[in-house]
Amino acid sequence: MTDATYNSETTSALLYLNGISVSFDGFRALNELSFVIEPGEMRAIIGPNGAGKTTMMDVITGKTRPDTGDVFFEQGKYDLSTLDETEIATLGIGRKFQKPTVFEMHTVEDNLQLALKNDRGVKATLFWKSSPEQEARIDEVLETVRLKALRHRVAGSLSHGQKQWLEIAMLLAQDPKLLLVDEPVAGMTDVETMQTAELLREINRTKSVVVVEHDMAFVRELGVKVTCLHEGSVLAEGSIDQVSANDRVVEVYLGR
Amino acid sequence: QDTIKVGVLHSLSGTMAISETTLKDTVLFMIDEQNKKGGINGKKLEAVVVDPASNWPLFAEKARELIAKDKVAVVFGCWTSVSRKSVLPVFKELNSILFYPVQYEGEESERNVFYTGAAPNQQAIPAVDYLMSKDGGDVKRWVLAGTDYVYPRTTNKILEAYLKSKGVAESDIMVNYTPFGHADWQTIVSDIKKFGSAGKKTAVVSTINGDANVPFYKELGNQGIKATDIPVVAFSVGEEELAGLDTKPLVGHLAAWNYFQSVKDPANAKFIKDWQTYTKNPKRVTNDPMEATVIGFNMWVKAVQKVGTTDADKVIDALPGIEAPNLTGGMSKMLPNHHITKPVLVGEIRGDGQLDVVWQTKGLVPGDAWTDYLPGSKDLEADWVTLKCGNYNTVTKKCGGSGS
Amino acid sequence: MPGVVINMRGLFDRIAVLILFAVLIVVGASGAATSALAGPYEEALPGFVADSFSDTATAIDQAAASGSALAAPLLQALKDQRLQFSAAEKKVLIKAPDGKFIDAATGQPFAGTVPADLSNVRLNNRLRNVLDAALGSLTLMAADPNKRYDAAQSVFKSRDAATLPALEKALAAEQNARVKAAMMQAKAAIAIISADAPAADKIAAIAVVRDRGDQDAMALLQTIPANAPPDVLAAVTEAKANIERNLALWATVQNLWYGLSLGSVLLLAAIGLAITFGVMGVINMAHGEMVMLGAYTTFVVQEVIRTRYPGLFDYSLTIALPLAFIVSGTVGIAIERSVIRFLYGRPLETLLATWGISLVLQQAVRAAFGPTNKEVGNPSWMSGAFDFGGILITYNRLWIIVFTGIVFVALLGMLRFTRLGLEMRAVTQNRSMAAAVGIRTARIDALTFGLGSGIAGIAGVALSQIDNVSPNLGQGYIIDSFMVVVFGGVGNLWGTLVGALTLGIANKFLEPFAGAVLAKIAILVFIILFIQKRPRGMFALKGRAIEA
Amino acid sequence: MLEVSKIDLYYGAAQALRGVSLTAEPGKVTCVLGRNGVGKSSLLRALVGQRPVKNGAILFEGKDITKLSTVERARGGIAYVPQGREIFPLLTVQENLETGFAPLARADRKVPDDVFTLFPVLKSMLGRRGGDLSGGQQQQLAIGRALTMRPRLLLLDEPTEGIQPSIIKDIGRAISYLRSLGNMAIILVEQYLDFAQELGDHLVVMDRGAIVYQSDKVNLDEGALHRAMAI
Amino acid sequence: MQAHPLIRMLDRGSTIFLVLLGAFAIAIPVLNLLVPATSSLHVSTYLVALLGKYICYGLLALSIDLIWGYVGILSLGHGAFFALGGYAMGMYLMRQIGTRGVYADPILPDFMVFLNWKELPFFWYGFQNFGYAMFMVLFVPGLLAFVFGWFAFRSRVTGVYLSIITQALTYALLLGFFRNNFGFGGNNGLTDFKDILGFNVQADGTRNALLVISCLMLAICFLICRAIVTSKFGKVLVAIRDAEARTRFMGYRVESYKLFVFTVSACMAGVAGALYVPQVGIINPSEFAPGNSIEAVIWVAVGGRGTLIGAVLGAFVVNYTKTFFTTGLLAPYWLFVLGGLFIGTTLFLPRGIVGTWTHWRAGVKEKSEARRSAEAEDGAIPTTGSPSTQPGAAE
Ligand SMILES: Nc1ncnc2c1ncn2[C@@H]1O[C@H](COP(=O)(O)OP(=O)(O)OP(=O)(O)O)[C@@H](O)[C@H]1O
Ligand SMILES: Nc1ncnc2c1ncn2[C@@H]1O[C@H](COP(=O)(O)OP(=O)(O)OP(=O)(O)O)[C@@H](O)[C@H]1O
Ligand SMILES: NC(N)=O
Ligand SMILES: [Mg+2]
Ligand SMILES: [Mg+2]
Repeated sequence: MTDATYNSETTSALLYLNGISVSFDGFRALNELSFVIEPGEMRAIIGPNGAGKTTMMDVITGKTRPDTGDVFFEQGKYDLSTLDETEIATLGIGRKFQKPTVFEMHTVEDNLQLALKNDRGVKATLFWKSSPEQEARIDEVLETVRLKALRHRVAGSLSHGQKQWLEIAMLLAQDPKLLLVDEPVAGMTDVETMQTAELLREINRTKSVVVVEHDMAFVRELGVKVTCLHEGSVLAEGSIDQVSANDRVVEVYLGR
Repeated sequence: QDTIKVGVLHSLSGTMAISETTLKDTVLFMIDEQNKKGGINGKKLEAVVVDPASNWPLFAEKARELIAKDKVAVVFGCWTSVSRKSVLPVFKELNSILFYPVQYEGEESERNVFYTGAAPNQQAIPAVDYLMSKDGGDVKRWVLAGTDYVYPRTTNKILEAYLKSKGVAESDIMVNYTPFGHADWQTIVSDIKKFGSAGKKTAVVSTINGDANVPFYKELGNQGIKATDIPVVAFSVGEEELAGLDTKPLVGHLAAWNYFQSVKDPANAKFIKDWQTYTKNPKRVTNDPMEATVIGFNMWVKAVQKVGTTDADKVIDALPGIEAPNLTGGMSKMLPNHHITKPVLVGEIRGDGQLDVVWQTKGLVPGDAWTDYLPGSKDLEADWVTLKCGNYNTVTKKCGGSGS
Repeated sequence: MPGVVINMRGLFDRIAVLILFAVLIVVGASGAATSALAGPYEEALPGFVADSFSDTATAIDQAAASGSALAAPLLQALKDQRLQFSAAEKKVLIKAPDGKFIDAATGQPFAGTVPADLSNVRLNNRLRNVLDAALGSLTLMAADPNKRYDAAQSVFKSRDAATLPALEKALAAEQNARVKAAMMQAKAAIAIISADAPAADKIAAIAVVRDRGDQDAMALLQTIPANAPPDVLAAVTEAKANIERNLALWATVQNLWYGLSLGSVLLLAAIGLAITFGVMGVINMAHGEMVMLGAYTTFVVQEVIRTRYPGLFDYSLTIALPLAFIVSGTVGIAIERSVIRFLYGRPLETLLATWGISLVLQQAVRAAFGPTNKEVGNPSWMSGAFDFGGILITYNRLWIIVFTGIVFVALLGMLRFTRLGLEMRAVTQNRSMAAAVGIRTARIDALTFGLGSGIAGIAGVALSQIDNVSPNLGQGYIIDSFMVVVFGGVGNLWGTLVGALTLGIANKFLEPFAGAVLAKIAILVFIILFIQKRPRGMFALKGRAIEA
Repeated sequence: MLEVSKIDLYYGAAQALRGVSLTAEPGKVTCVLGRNGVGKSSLLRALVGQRPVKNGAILFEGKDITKLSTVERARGGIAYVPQGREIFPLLTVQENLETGFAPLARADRKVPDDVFTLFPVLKSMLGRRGGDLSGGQQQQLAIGRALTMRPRLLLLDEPTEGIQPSIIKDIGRAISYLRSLGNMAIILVEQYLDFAQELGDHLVVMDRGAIVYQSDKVNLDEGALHRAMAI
Repeated sequence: MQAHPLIRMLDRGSTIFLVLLGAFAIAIPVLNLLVPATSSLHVSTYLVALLGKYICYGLLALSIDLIWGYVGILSLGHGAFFALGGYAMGMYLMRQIGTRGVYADPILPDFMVFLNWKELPFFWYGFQNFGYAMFMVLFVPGLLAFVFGWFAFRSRVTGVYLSIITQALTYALLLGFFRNNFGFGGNNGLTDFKDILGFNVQADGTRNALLVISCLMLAICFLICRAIVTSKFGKVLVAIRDAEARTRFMGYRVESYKLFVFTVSACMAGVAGALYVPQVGIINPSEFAPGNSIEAVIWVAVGGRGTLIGAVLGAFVVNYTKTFFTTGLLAPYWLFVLGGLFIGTTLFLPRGIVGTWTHWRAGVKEKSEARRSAEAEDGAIPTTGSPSTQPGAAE
């Protein structure tokens, strides 16, 4: 599935996955997957369990090396498949994991402090001093995710959902160019789900977002282009209505 | 103060406990015997036992504790050379007395230390002489196998020089070192076998230490290297080590010491009996470092009796010239160099774990602190009586080593 | 030198000896001896009561030369240290294996009272050599082919020309191919060193020796002087090259074998740790002490057998194995129940606690058994060695390899295919969830730790056969065991297997030229570098599963 | 069948459950709803015994199980599908399912066919390590494992989290099916209101560690429910 | 909300610790040198030497706690850095002996003379210079740690794998230094020192000075550690300890962080070793023994991992126990005591002495706050306290 219209020199895409294949012990989790995210775009990714959505994020963030294919970032400036996690993160790609992962021994506040956009070098952190703007930013983020009351709680003692929120907050504090959000509303109430959609749309004003979700109401609420993955490649792409009308999508994913 | 305190500085735990615990028991036994005789100069002896735990800096700490805190009159202790080196500065600083009962590499004579174990000329060189003799098998080719540390290294250096002086070619000497506790001897034993099948009578001189011996001999036995083919003469294997072995396959291999339990002598028989009674173990064996401890202890007792005090300086000055019976029928004497005279015996391993004397020196051999076979030491002499120096240079006529 | 004495004997004498010896074999088996010839044999006997090595040497030669039928049993008794003498009564007695005494002078059971000062006629190595040579020529026609083989080998070594006639006669009568070959080689050896043998004979002999192809053959060829005839020298050169090639080949096989053997020891020592550390995640510093307990169990079993049931000695290991498993296993369970179980989820604390346990166990054993080595013997089936092509295979190593293999397969099977194995793995992967599906986690934890400890215990049984049994035994294996488990990849039994064998073989290939110390250092450096390449060991588990 | 009366649960000094009382009946589904961090999971942990309760009692089939260990409760017929799935990562799918045999007699040790009918993916992945499965697949495996135990009380903590819509429907059908068997009591913790309303015979809403609203499905007051949820 | 760095560094515990350490450093020399030996207040030179040794152990423990407690790097080979620092100092002290050695060779140390060495190996050059030797005390351990860490952390060797290769490292060094050919005196090591900077190493004054310097170094290193762990850098370290991968995804270059602290820690261990050698009078390869490194880790665990003060305290407690019980009647049984101490600590003081204390204090505070907030009726769960299931840091 090589697409002639794109190559690393001419693409205007923010993120360009080109013919990515990943297999584990012979099992193909991603199969010649290609797709494009334009600058400023928000994209929803859906697809059956095991379709390869998380693996795709792993590839983008450098956790998993693709067997074949390239991942270009920022109009082809960087080939992510040759960079490591830290370099990729430094380029401005932030991620929320499917299983919430926060720094359990740190307080909520410290989690955010670590996430704040700052110089991440050894020297900088050794001699770092907090500034009022940064304090304000932390307050703001905490406000957004409604964790203000838990500011000094140790993150390990949060409930599952609270950790989800904290992770979203960390992503916000990190202020990346591209956000990869894996199942943000899992375990949230309907009201919260809608609030999250609202939040993401808000973020999308300035940043690009890739969001993976199974909650169709949420995806619909986002109102963005939807890609449905299946068995490691794109099965359908388009508006939520188009995609959910697709027979194959209904068959393998939505069910009748 | 109505007792005389005696420090016992032997490891009771860690790797060296295996050898040193017996020496602690020996000192306690000697103290017990002495107290039965009424102590010394009317005072009872009291042991102060510490456990330096096979940890060399701990030896120094414990030595200091014994001397400074417990105010012992004398210390019996140490096995490895490094432990002795570690406590040396302490004994010098606090001016106390150490009796060191183990065969060692020599190259040392300190005012505060009395060496009752063998110097290389009291063990290694006579053993090699024996092997080169008709009775010893007319050995022409030599394997010097040892654990990789100072005592074997030095002993082997001396032996190499000695053998070469006797016309042995470089190619007829094989030197091999193994780490402490080496357990897999397959390759080395097979190499020895190979080296020994070059058509010349070959022998192994083993300075392999403690723990490594059992697997070494087991492998030797299993690979069928018999004493008649390639005899092994060991300097660190005695009755105590053999007690952990089935010696039947090893019959005829040799050890060179200054004492064997099997030596037929009334003094020895009595000693063994008393020792076994004391330890309540009729099978408890005796060995060479024990004998060295006994001799040292008796010499110290005599010296204290002679000067009537335990004052270190007086006792140190009194010791040279003191004689005490060894357990093989002779009378050992403390020499001005703080080493003693000893007979050298070569024994063959028997099926019952004892050793049979097959050869011995005519008289007693005086211990030589500085070997005659190494260039750095051949001009050195130790004499604490007239020269008052442990490293007098006979060429420059100065105390304080060779200079250069 | 024995050869000189025998040399001077007439041919007749020697044949007479052989005939008489043959008779002896037939008759002597029943214990009855033919009456002695008066003369040299009797004259030899006083030499044994002098308690002097040189007198004994002369006496041996005289006895061997005497032609008396009593000579062979006498010499055999001397060799077995059953020949005793009384200096006071000037008597030489043979102590029969059943403890009865035989008068050496008559060969008849000794009737009088046994003298009080009886002691063994002492030997030294020179005498043993003399004795071997004498006995060698006397046993070339023994009924037992192994004896004849040994006799031929001893002639090969002594290369004593005087044996030649006996050898030729024995050769003519020999049926057994192996013995025959050995005798041919012995004959060739004599021909090679003989000064007057014709060149053609020598060349033929060199060919025979070449085919023997071992170190001894090489040694023999070394003795041929450089001034030998050119065609002989050419044959020697060719033979030497041939043997060298052969030896080089076998040297590789030997290294492999040694490596395999060392590897299996490492594996055996590590395999219990692969359970307690690899599977359970307990940094088990007391693992070595579990091995030690197994070794001490073997010692105790052998002590009991030695004092009570000496006949069972060959079964001592078979008895010790289950007992060691139980002893170490029980101690393991006790440790798990009393300490480790409070530490799940805090793996690093287990380091602290098990280190403490290891100190306590070591000192407890030291207090109970004393600090010195304990003697653990090899049963007969684990002693000695046999030749396999150009290498020597010792039985104890062979059995340890076999045994290790069995333990490994059994353990693997148990973990893979039994319910207990499944529950063990489940519990160690997620203790609280295992409880939630109804697995009795406490029991499984105890059993798992007990199993790992028990296996360490049986490793101790095997290690007691090649190493010290002392309180320090465990310390010698703990570091290597951790290296093996980690190098292979924690949590993977196959990794432990391959890791142990790799390290064993690598070590043995390095040792011959680097020496034991540097080889060991090289292996450690290799492990450090290897872990850089594969940060989770050789058989690393991959994928998300491990991060979960 | 299950009667929970006035239980309190603490994490250290922090109280997570405050006097919670609840019942569950065979053939009925009790749905527990509530925002993040209100104590839903804590309630289930108390029921399976992973966390001790400070006050109150739990009666299961007439027996007081408050003091029993997790193992004993599991063996007594309580199965648990935890939030976060908690599958055994290094065991294969097959083996993960087999861990559920623990409470069963030897003769019953077979994975029920229902499991594969409900979750066909599992059948095709029997040899794969559980930890390698995708999130949703793991969720299915966790439910399958619980069903293998043939429980009489099934506790499900947000089982639809991370699951594709068609399988959520399947799970819904599965729960209905299990309910229809009539011998199993089910407690379902859920955030997904539609799903809960569809399945729950009895609905419970929690807030700050206490139950703030409960009602049978038949007399459910939607308004009150939403209000309770939105506090 | 952020306090001044200095205030963060010097919380109450740290201040108390430093004050005590200072008092100790003043009191001991005074009581040794100025109080007459007959007074019951007199501190014997034996005790001075002993305490000096403990301080060095305390510093070693501190260096281990920095990496183990805060980054989760369990080094089972830290004794190697300690020993290397010790050897560097030992080499200086050897060169100071000059012609006072038994062979009176002005250049060659005794062990070289009697093994027939003809000239000084190149790596011994310069060690007669104190400044150079002190540089090497930091440089050698630091360089080794840097090179080792550079490879290991880049290759992402973590957890037990890292622990075991550090053990392999120290074990390999042990074997190497054992070898006489290595040029460091083989098994006997370096000993029989005479002077340090012209002062007799055995003089009481020198001993006291060394004790004071050791205390000073401990204080300085303690402050460095505190500065590191209370900075944002320290928070990154803890983040790495708890979720290394996550930290990477956040853009932190984990290996640089680890490398930095690992090297700093190795240098501290080197300093500890360098101060230790003149006080005990010998350095030999047994300091590289893996068991020593494990034991040092155990001091930290006993005192309380991740508390810094605890590490120092643990070193004191364990070593004092050892000193106390290896003498007299109990000598054959002291291992039972020590083993029992280790087992008892894990069971009854699971966070170590200091850790358990602070946890208990926090618990008390949390409870009272919980009560207060419950009374205030907000129902919100109190703000301090840690999760009840500890994540398994560093594996
Ligand atoms: N390390 C691995 N080893 C083996 N199989 C793997 C591995 N990682 C992922 N897989 C398989 O790859 C497939 C894709 O997994 P992935 O997690 O990307 O799915 P997903 O689309 O995120 O699913 P979900 O919606 O359930 O989270 C799955 O079938 C999974 O089992
Ligand atoms: N291990 C723990 N230690 C301390 N506090 C905890 C722990 N687990 C949960 N809590 C706290 O207890 C409260 C209830 O948590 P619980 O997990 O029961 O919530 P929940 O209702 O299941 O939430 P969610 O919908 O997010 O899963 C929360 O405030 C949480 O922060
Ligand atoms: N002196 C010895 N044997 O180390
Ligand atoms: Mg996913
Ligand atoms: Mg929950």
